[in-house]
Amino acid sequence: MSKIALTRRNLLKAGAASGVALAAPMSFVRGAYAEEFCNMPTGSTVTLGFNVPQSGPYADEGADELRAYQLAVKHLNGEGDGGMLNTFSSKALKGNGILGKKVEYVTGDTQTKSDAARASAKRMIEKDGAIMITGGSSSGVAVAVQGLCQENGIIFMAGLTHSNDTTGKDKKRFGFRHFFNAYMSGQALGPILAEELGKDRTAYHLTADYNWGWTQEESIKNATENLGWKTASAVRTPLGAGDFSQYLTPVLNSGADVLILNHYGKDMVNSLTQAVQFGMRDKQVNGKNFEIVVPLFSRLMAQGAGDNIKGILGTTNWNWSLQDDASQAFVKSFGQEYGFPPSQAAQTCYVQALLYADACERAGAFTPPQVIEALEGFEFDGMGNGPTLYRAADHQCFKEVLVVRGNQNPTSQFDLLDVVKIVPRDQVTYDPSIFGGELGPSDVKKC
Amino acid sequence: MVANAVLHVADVHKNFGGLRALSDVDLRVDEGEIHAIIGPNGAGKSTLLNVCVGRIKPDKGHVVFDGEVLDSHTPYEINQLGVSRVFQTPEIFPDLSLLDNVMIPAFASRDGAFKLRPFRKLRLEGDVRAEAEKNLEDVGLAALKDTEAGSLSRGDKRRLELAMCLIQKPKLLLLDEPTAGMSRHDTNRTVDLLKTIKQRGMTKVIIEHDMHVVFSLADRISVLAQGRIIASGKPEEIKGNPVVQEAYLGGAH
Amino acid sequence: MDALLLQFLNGLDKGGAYALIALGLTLVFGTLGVVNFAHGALFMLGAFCAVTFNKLLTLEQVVLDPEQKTAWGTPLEIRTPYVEAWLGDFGVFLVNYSVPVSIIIAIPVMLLIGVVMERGLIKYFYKRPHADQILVTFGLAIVIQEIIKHYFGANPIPQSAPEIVAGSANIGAWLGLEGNIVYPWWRLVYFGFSVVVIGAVFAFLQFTTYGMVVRAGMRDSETVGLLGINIQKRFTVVFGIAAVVAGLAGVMYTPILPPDYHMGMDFLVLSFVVVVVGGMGSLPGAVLAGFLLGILQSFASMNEVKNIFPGIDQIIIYLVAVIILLTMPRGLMGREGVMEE
Amino acid sequence: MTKLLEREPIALLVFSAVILTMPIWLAPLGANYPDLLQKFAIYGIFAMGFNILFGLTGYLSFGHAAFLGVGSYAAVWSFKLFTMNVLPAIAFGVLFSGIFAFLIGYVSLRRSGIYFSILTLAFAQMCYNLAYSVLTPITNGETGLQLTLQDPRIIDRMFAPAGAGLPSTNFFGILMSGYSGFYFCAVVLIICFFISRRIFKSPFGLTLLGIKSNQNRMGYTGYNTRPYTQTAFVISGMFAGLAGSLLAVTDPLAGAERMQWTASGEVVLMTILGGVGTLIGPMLGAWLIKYFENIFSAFNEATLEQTFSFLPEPLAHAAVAISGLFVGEGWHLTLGVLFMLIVIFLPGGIMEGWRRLVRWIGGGGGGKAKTDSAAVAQPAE
Repeated sequence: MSKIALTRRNLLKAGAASGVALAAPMSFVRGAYAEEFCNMPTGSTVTLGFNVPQSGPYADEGADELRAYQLAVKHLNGEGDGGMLNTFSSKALKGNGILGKKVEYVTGDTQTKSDAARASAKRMIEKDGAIMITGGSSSGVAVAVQGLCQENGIIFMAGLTHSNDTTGKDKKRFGFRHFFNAYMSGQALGPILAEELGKDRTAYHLTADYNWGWTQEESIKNATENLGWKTASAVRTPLGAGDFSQYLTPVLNSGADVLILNHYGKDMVNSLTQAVQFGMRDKQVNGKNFEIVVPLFSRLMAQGAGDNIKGILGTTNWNWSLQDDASQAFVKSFGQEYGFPPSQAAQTCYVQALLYADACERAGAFTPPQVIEALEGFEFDGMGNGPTLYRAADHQCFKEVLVVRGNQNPTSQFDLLDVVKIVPRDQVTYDPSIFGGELGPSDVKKC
Repeated sequence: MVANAVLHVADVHKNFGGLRALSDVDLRVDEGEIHAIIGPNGAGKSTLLNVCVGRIKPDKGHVVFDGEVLDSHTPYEINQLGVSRVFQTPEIFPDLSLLDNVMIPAFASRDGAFKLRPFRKLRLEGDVRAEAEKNLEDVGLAALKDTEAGSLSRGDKRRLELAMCLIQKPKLLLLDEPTAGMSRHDTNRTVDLLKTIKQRGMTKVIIEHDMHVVFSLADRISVLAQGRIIASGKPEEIKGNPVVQEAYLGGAH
Repeated sequence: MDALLLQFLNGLDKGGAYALIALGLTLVFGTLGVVNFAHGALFMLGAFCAVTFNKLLTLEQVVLDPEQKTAWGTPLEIRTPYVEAWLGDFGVFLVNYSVPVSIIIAIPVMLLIGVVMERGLIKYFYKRPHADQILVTFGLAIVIQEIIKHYFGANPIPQSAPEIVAGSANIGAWLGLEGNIVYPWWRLVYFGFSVVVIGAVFAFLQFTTYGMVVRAGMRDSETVGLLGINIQKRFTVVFGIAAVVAGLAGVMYTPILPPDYHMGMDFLVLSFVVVVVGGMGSLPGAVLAGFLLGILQSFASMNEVKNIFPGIDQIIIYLVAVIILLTMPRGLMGREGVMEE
Repeated sequence: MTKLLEREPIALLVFSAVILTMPIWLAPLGANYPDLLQKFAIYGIFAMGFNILFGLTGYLSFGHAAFLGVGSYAAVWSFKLFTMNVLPAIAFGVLFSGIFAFLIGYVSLRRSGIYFSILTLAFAQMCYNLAYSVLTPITNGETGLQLTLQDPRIIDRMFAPAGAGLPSTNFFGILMSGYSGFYFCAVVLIICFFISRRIFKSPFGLTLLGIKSNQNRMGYTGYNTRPYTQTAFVISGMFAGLAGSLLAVTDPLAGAERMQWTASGEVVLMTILGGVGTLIGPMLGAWLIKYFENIFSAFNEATLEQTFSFLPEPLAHAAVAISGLFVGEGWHLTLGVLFMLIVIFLPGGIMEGWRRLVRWIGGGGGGKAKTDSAAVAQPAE
């Protein structure tokens, strides 16, 4: 057996040698010689890769993410008013770039498709020399790009991704998520639902038929059932169904008195709009007012749903109406730059960029394992979410979760969500082992 | 007698909706002869040919070709048995060169209905190419062999189709108005061509309006009117037949 | 029982939408023979007629109030819609009814768009291979989409139905049935509207001489051309009508589906499936197929059905399409020889 | 020159030289990084295979992405279950897509024209919808099928214990990422070019052209056309499966959206853009679309400002504003405009442009008419 292994090793060597020989003529194209790790910044600049959806249904969200990144780059390079750099508890960043190197960036379009997102990330790594990839507006993309980054030894700071899998089953050593997840939504939302709607409720789930939808359905179901709610039915709907009427009609006669929409983006806008048209907001079932709950909210979705969002409960990662200094500082500098307040996607992306830069500063190097070490278990504050922990076990941030309600009397087109409660971090913290998965190694890789 | 009949259309009936297209048609075509079918418009001539090539299945009766009953045969099987047809409106491959147009049927008669040899080089098929060029020459189109067939004149298309049929060396050649729409000059050339092929011993069935063509070519003539064969015989017999004159002059009006 | 009734209503409503979208497509695709991948974009443009009209109506006078500041420190903007300021109650009424009222605007606008599209582009592609038609209309669809995206963003823009039909109708009470049998008013309106539009298109083609010539031209444009009738002009009109029908379908759909720049593409494949299942070149076929697929899709989405065949609601439309096309060679009512090569 | 290219060894040599030197001559265009080069080769194969069906038989399949997806899934499963060596993965990818193509082709080819297109579309959409949702245990749904540390990888385990991280795909030790991955795909592309060229220039290919030109005539000429179209469909499906498995080879992830109708539509557009029925046109179309998708989408305001920094400031602002519409998030617009321009001014796609160029350079010499007709009869290279 060992003999075979030996010959195989030789074969490997020979193969690698011929591979090098093939690639050799190319080495003059990229000066990849003295690199200690992939895309080590050697000049006076460091390049970050902003991989956001620029086309497809989340293009507006992607545009907002990009705005936040551009703002973050400004602040990192010492331009502008500094935003949350002033409130951030870690004072390692000095406004002179990262480790004295000026921050530059490249952008790409994920199209909200795993293939396109990976192609775009690969371009940033292989062509543009990006040392870190960040962004994205869906969990499928986040998991796909995170896997790619793990293979290439590039750090990935996830953008908007809400599925438990990102830092659960599919977590990776090189991947980090600041955004909250479906499980935390359930934990945060459950008690408020019991408080607002009572414990004797029967829920009907409409769930987008893919990974994220399932994890959210499961999380919310568990959280509500623990409070004494019953679940009448959980129905899967095709992604992008457009018209949800055929799934909505059975709801009213199912005995349920709460409809939970595990949809995101366009699906959520459509299903909520149509549910309201079916008169669900003004019905009485089991002697109680029929209610609709949308566990994951965003301001852009609220804009799309218009008046229908009024009074609907849900959770969100962050909202610009928060009154803490950090949020105010961020809203101020974003609003002055672009003329309107940032979305939660913008906030999470801005924070992720800052956190990465800060970790490099604290580690004193760009070397990924050291940066990872600096991020793991990092405890910080002053980023708009209260005291926050980047947990080492699964690279998930633990922080306050906002339970919000669609604003009944908006004062402006952006004032769509009312914060009902800021759920403290302890209440949403969970045992990392419940979702399984393995982080994998943090080896240095060369490109 | 029976042994000599290459084609036997036996008691064929065909209705389209309520319209009777063919009734009790019984036709024998002997080996080597040129058999013309004439008749007024709508008499059922093209339907008869369609029945022979399997485009239409008869309601009743059979078509027997070369001893084989063609009840359940598809058009390509009938062609493989040795029946080729020139259509009334030329059916050629308009996007391909004349040479390709003629080579395709050549491959069909050589390789059968389906033969999978996707990597054989076309360049190595010298024999077929030479044969195709010869056939094009026979119909007087050799100079145009690299042009696209769709750009030919109607008369040339007809001649091309003839070459496509001839290269298959069919036992039976069905010609549906081979000279329709041709100038007098082209018609004569075609008649000459058909006469030369006659020496190859190919059996032919011709549908034709042009009596000049019919009487200069045909060995036997059948007259079809209102889906029935009203007369059949040698050209001179048909010429004087009062029933035929009635059908052409009286029956048509 | 009420579940079945409601699903049947859903089916009719969906079918109405499908039929309406497919009707316009079958006019240009099934009869003019143009593979129009920009049809979805026309549907979307219709929807954005409603959006634009609503935006115009709600154009706001912006006054900066230096006394008050926003959260990011700029002066607060005080906005008042011009229409309400100038027209008072009538302005409020207009805003409320902006979706149905925008039909009046959408008809000429879509007609113009259709005619310009046909005269400027499609006209040159009647005789070109289908492949070229696909490429040019797909390119056009992308361009239209991107223009809309540039001006309106990618996020859906909600449109509300007039208040009077915003809620739902208690159908159970009408029929004397127990239980919660309610159905949104607007969907009933949409169904009625689709029936009216379909009827109008049929009536136009059936009973006007103009329509008769068009129908004849669809079957055999050469012959009609020989008769000295300018069939080209009629084709332009047909294209215009198709654009109007698609646009109207879009306008009236906005309260159900908040429109975004991509909604056309989402309906494109579906509308092709409906047209082909109905049979190429058949207007009644397209309508029939629209309703058939709509109703089957509704029933397939019932939990009782999904429990037996998981995921059936995801594929029902395509499954039915396959079954119909395999059992009926030319779809439900297709004509021989139309786009069979 | 065209004459010389007609000869097989020379055509192959020139083609190979052009493909293998892509990293050099694409450098000025900014497209010389491994991932895009791999995509060029892979989508080249996909489009070339699609063209065997559409270009030769005229049957327009609107569901070819299904075979791409099946090939990817089969390859990733081979990586998960057996070995990280790419040969079995490619074999499985081609085999399974071939089986799928046989079945879908068998049913769909009962109809022709638009009815055929819609049948293939329906099958592909069913594959996509199911892969995204109900079949998640096999396809891992939205996230896409990925390698995990828990995969059995039976054959690899027989030789060596599992490492700490995820293993990489390899061809007997040569890693399939980066440039070596590109060269591997390039060699496969050259082989595919050879196969495709042979098919084009065989009696089989001529028969397929006959079917495209006049299927009716083929019947009366003695051809049983179904097995021919069926074979073309399967070959073309296997090309797609090969492309799909190569996608997995260079990047071991298979997502369901690879099977969506937009992906099927993309290969149709690539083929038409390049030139239907020409040997390398579809590949050029694929390159063009992939180039726009990857390079044009990458421009942002900062890069534009850099590009136009040589202009005086107001001019530079205007230039940035205008060009900004067409790049970055506006890259779709550029693509749409390009589609329209090409089809309006170059009916016949890029290859038509090439032909016109050759004719223009060759001047209006005596051979003009002849090469013209030859180009029509024998699809040019």
